[in-house]
Amino acid sequence: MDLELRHIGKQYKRRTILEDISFGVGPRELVSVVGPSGAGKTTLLKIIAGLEQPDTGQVVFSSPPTRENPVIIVFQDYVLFPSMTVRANIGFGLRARKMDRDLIRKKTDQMLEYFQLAAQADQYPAQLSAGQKQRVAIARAMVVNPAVLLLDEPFANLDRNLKMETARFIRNTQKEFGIPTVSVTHDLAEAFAMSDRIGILLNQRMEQFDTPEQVYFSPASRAAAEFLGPVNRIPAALARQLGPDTGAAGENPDQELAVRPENIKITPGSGPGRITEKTFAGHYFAYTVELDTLKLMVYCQDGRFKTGQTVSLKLGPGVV
Amino acid sequence: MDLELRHIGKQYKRRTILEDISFGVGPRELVSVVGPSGAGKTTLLKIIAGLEQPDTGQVVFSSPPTRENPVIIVFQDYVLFPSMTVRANIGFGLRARKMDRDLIRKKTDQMLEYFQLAAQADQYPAQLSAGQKQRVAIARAMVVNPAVLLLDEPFANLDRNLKMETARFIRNTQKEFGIPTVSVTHDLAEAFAMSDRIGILLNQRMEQFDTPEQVYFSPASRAAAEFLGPVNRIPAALARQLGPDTGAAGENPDQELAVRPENIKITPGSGPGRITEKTFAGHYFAYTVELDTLKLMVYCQDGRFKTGQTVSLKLGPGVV
Amino acid sequence: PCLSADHTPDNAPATLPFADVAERARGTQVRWYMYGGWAHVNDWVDTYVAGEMKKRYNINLVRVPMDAGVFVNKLLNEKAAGKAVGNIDLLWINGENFKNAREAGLLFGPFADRLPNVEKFVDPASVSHDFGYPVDGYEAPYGRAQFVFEYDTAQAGTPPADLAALKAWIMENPGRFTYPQPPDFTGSAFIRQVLYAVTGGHDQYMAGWDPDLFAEKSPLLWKWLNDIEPYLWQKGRTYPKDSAFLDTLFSRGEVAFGMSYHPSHAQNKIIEGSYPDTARTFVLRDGSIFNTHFTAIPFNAPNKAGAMVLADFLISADAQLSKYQPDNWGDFPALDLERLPEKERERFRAVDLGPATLGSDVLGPLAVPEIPSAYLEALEQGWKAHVLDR
Amino acid sequence: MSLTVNPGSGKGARLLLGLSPLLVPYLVLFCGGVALTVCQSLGIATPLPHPGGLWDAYAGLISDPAFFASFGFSLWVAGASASLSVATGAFLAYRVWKLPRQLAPLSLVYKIPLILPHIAVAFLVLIFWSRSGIVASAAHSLGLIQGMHEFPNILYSGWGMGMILAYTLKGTPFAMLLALALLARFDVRQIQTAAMLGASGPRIFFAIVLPRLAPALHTGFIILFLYSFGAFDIPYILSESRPGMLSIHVYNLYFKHDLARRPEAMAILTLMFCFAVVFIVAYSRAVARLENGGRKL
Amino acid sequence: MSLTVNPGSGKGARLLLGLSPLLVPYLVLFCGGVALTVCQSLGIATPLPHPGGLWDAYAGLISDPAFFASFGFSLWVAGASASLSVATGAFLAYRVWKLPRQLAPLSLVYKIPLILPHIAVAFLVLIFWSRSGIVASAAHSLGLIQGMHEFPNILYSGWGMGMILAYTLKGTPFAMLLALALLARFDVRQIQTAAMLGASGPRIFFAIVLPRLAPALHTGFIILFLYSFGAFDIPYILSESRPGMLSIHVYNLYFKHDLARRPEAMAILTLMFCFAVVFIVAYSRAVARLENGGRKL
Ligand SMILES: Nc1ncnc2c1ncn2[C@@H]1O[C@H](COP(=O)(O)OP(=O)(O)OP(=O)(O)O)[C@@H](O)[C@H]1O
Ligand SMILES: Nc1ncnc2c1ncn2[C@@H]1O[C@H](COP(=O)(O)OP(=O)(O)OP(=O)(O)O)[C@@H](O)[C@H]1O
Ligand SMILES: [Mg+2]
Ligand SMILES: [Mg+2]
Repeated sequence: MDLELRHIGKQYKRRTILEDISFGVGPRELVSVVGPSGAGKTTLLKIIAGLEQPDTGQVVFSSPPTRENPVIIVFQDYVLFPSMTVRANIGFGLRARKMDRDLIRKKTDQMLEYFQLAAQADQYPAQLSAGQKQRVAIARAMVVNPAVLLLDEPFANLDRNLKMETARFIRNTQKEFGIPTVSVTHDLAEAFAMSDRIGILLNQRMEQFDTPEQVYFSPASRAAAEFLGPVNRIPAALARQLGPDTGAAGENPDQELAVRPENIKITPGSGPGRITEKTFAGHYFAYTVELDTLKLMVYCQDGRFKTGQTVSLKLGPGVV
Repeated sequence: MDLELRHIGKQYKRRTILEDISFGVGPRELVSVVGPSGAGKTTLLKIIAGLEQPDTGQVVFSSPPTRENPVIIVFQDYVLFPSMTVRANIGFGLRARKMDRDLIRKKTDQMLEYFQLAAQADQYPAQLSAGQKQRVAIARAMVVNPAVLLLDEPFANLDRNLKMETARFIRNTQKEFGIPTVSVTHDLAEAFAMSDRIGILLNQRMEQFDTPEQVYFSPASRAAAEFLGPVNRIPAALARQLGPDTGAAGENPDQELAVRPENIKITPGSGPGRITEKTFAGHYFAYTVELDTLKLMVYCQDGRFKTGQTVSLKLGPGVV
Repeated sequence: PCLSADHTPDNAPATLPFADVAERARGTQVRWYMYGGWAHVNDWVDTYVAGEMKKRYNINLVRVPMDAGVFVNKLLNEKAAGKAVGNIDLLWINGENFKNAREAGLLFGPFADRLPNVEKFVDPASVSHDFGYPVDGYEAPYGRAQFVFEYDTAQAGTPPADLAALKAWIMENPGRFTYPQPPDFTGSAFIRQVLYAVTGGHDQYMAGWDPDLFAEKSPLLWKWLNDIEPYLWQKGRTYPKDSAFLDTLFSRGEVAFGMSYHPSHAQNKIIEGSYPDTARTFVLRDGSIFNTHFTAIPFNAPNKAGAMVLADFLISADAQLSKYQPDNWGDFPALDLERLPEKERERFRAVDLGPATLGSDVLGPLAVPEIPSAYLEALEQGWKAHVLDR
Repeated sequence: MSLTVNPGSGKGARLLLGLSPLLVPYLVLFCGGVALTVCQSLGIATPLPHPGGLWDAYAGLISDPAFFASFGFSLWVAGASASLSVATGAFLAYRVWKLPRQLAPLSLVYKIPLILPHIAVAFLVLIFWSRSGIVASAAHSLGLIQGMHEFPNILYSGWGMGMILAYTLKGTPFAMLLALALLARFDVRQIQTAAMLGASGPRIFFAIVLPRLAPALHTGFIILFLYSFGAFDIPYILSESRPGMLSIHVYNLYFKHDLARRPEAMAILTLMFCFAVVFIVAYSRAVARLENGGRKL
Repeated sequence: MSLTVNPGSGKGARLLLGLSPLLVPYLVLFCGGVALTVCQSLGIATPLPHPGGLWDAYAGLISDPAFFASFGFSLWVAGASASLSVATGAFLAYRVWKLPRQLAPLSLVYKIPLILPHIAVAFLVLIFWSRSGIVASAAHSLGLIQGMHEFPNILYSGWGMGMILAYTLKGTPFAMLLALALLARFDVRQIQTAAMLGASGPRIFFAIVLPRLAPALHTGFIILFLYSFGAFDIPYILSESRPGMLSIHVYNLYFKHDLARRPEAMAILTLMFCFAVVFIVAYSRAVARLENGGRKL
């Protein structure tokens, strides 16, 4: 099973949301779509699921989805059935398939176990925490072996550990059963870690659609680069000065180099930079370093530097 | 204004959710509460807001909240007023205060501008994307200058850039007007970056309540440490071997050292480690390195190493 | 004059000379509550009566259709509520409802004897009792009715001559006969009719309520009714709700016989077009019950003077004659024709009742009086217990 | 510093007090009415002085098997028509709700029957469905039946079919309106999700839509049941003599019989009223147990 | 490869077809009834051959100012009582919904008035609220008023207050039930949020609760309005003679025992029916415009 989007376009009240979106998702492939809030990611998933009609273009499946092999979307706000318990919610798809009772019981129990929901099995959705609801929604979708899986922010309300486990589960299942999967997320780290390809939805268009590393290190445009993380723009002249390791440092002296914060190295020294701000962000520190009139953002795992301290800077190998 | 929680306890149907939770939030202080999904974070916020009654303990305010200076909670699922437009939702609190019409208009326009919602001003909640809803909920709460601000996953559906801007806005407003703020989040990086103090809710209790760096580098317990990120457990003997930079390497040979993945440095070399897995995660790579029988997780900004390659390891300065 | 405040009942008309009463009534409005189920009667009231009242007394007549049982209850509630001035001026009433109203003190009077037309033309003996209950001047006679059966000459041959023949006919023709379910007025009259016939005549009951007599005689009635039940329309599982329903069944030909407490009913229906022209009426040899119907004034009538004038007009020779015309209504006069001047009497004689209505020459000899109302209640209750719920 | 006070205590009492200006005229009226009814059923304050004992009327009723037959029959008619109305109404409401936007104005049609008074519906049923009625005639002229007798005897089957039909016709649009009011805010994605998960049309209706409609349908059922149980407008036209509807019996006692029998009429009314109360309580309890607490929202 | 086919086209038609087995007996009945009424109003198919022209009955009505007076008065009574019922019902429903759990069984009380038939309510209003009624007597014995004249002449004010009171009493619990059905699934956090944002009780009610209840209340209003406009049970007891209710007028003309008597009655009925249709359409349109599309869900 694979699917292909061809020139999808969509408007709401004359405002264009999506324009000429085309991409394909192969079997066993997991594609993440990222983009700013309100970019139309949810709309795109709904179009793939057939819940919204595109104004132009079409969605083509290699074999049409059926009731037994459906396209399943996990909504951003879960859409659990409020009058059913957690167990009944998860088993719903199986009951609809008239599966044997014991088998249903077994399968739902497995899911409950896996998603750490066993204690909540008999609670109603209104009695769940947000993360629990999210897990129920994912479990309910995964249990029926969908033909195509569409995930809308599947990890937004999960803690780090659950997120990793859930991602792994989805990834394994999806690979094993050859389910083309489209996942929409704001969690770039997760997107990079789990996707085969990433699509960046910016300004109504699919700005770039490529492997994670390509997307990160060779962004198609400045906008795409900036969406993925802060970018320092350093004039070529200055860059030459800083960068012994710079690869293809600019031929054109007016050109600017775009450098990601983790590609600048701070070493203790007497200049030319001065640290003006330091923020702790878990497994790294974010330093703002003043360099003449320039303000550079630098991520560094070393926490020894202090605000006010003068430091030397070096450009690392990766330049955007 | 400040607030204090004293020995708060809460049960749902005999299942204990919260037990003996005590902490204080000073004026101008922002406290983040983190914890696994279903830990009771939302419940805790509801108790502070007075929407749930604790079974034991009490919430004490330095001056009781009034209608003019209320405790405001921004719910995880927004709870927008479905029959009002975005503009009306944001202006609701001001209209309730019988503020001058022009002033209301001006203030809501500011908020719409700030949260990039101007284009959606006349849409109804059902016509918004999730991130837009979230921003409306935050704007609606911030515009009334609350006495205490409680945020439940305020950034879950925002992209990186919006998240940073929103966090900055909340932080500035909160500091400027002296609003004690409690924020619940799954985004540890954001929690570390913006909070004055962090509380870790684990197993019904407040496992630790301290500054971000203390929490990250001196976790009160193994569970707390693991919750904040993966931890490599290295026997003291081995650690001594690896660690020229180890600080207080274990006196007791049986002791294990807990080392965070970013505190292990990989250098090209002939051993003793061998890379078995490599994942790209944006501004770093996650390597799994095999060392005898041990599997170590290493985060490293250098992407040059390949799976199968043998490398040397060094422990960095920070040891948990 | 109509009174606006509702706390001062105006009872003066009870004592004033009639001329003064008529003077007071001039230019007022009179609201007459009456059974509204007969279009031709409504028509007659709205055109002839209303017209004459306007012409003669400048009185505005407003006819309000309402079943007697309902307005009695309305008055009961008004009395309970202490409503001293109501909105009903005149009632069309008789029998059980009159008894109920009298016993509950709902009527104004006595006033009937003060009406000139009653004084002059009505035989007091003929209106001293209403279903065995003394009238005492609390109601004024208005018309007279007699129970008749209806049949269609085009369908059935000769109608049964007496009750025994009727029973035989019913059993030979299953599903072709039924009677309205008591306590419907007509259905109730039918079972009284049968009671007289199967228990040896009416005389024995005229002395008033006698429980022993009832206990002794009524089983004969129940037996008779139960005997025919399996042969009735719908196998006797159900009875027509009221006489209008029976009329419909008869007009559609579902049953062979209709019945009515108004001798001219069939003729009216023919004129109206709902009965075939071949419909005729007949009475059984065993006798045919007649009754008088009356008008009465409620205790809280706002315009008692107007009500008295209307009641007086209704029993006048002119009104009775007009009412007697089959095109208008065909209701039999409650006057004693003997007391009328010859000229007037002649006008009554000249009325052509139409082919479907029997003349007084046929009806008169067979007329039997109504039973006292205590029996009536007992019969209706007994019918439910012994026939319906058997 | 001051404590946040839990507002729980005394709240109920205060609320009730706040309600009182609206409730009092109400309660006065209804309690008054009920009191009057009960009194008269005991022979107190009747229009005519009552000779017998206090409980005469009740004793008479309870020893009368016909009373229980009527009671049972009224129950049957009310139960059957209310269930039918609610079921059909819910189903139609769902179908109407699913109609595409362009057809929405068409759905106004279903509101129109509401204006026909009960009695008119009763007449219509009579005119159309009796053996000599319009439907039978139509069937006859279409050659579907040979004669009147072949047409099913709907109105006089002894099962109150005519009344049930009339009440159902009148009750269905009512239940529909109720259900549509709830569906107005129903999230269509619930249905889309269920369909995606493989549920068939009927399963979606029973598992997803019905639970959503449940509160409206229970409410509708109670209203329709009590109405059909107590009203006499439709039975007046369509009831068969045997078994009779309780309401017709009361009507006859009240309007057509001797005033002396007022206590009997009032005793039946009182019993009907008690039954209504018991019914409401029992029904609500049953529903509450079924829905077990937490399902709210 | 195959395309996903958009299911839009022909869907409406298929749905309507699916509905037909349920709709047909319905439509036959109602359309039949309406057709009969219209025909008879034109003097066609009347039991009595009709001598005049087709439009006689209508011409007579339209030239009669009393008809318009009655029409207006009926509108007033129906509008006032329906509005009052809906407003009170919504308010009471909200208060009842807010009652704490322990008091919930108490809220059963409000369902009980539903069983009292309209006609009984009318009698009760008469008994209690006339100048010589129970309330006036009570006020007198409490010394609140000196004599009966001081008691407001509610029932005969010329404004139909008695009828409005009775209809409102009967309509309020109905509107309440409707509103409660919707509130059953209402998220209490909506109210908590509004309160946190500083909204007063009334503002919460008007800005948050009412919009939520709107579909039920509109539905309730339509039902109650049409009922009050067309019914004759309560006016039968409580109407004043001038101006009269239209329904009483029709009743006078036709109600008794036979459906079809007169073109005039049928013409009024036809006009009332047309009005009902126009009213429903206009009202629904107005509401739809007010709620402008997207607010659904
Ligand atoms: N029914 C509608 N009517 C009008 N505009 C709508 C409607 N639904 C969505 N929109 C608009 O379409 C745009 C895209 O919405 P969508 O939900 O697809 O965004 P998204 O990319 O999923 O955002 P988020 O990350 O915040 O969830 C938004 O600007 C939204 O306001
Ligand atoms: N009304 C209720 N009845 C029973 N249990 C409940 C109820 N509400 C919440 N719970 C349970 O209480 C626990 C804590 O819920 P809470 O919403 O506070 O979690 P949370 O920490 O906010 O989780 P998340 O991060 O997923 O939002 C959960 O296990 C949930 O199932
Ligand atoms: Mg979205
Ligand atoms: Mg939560």
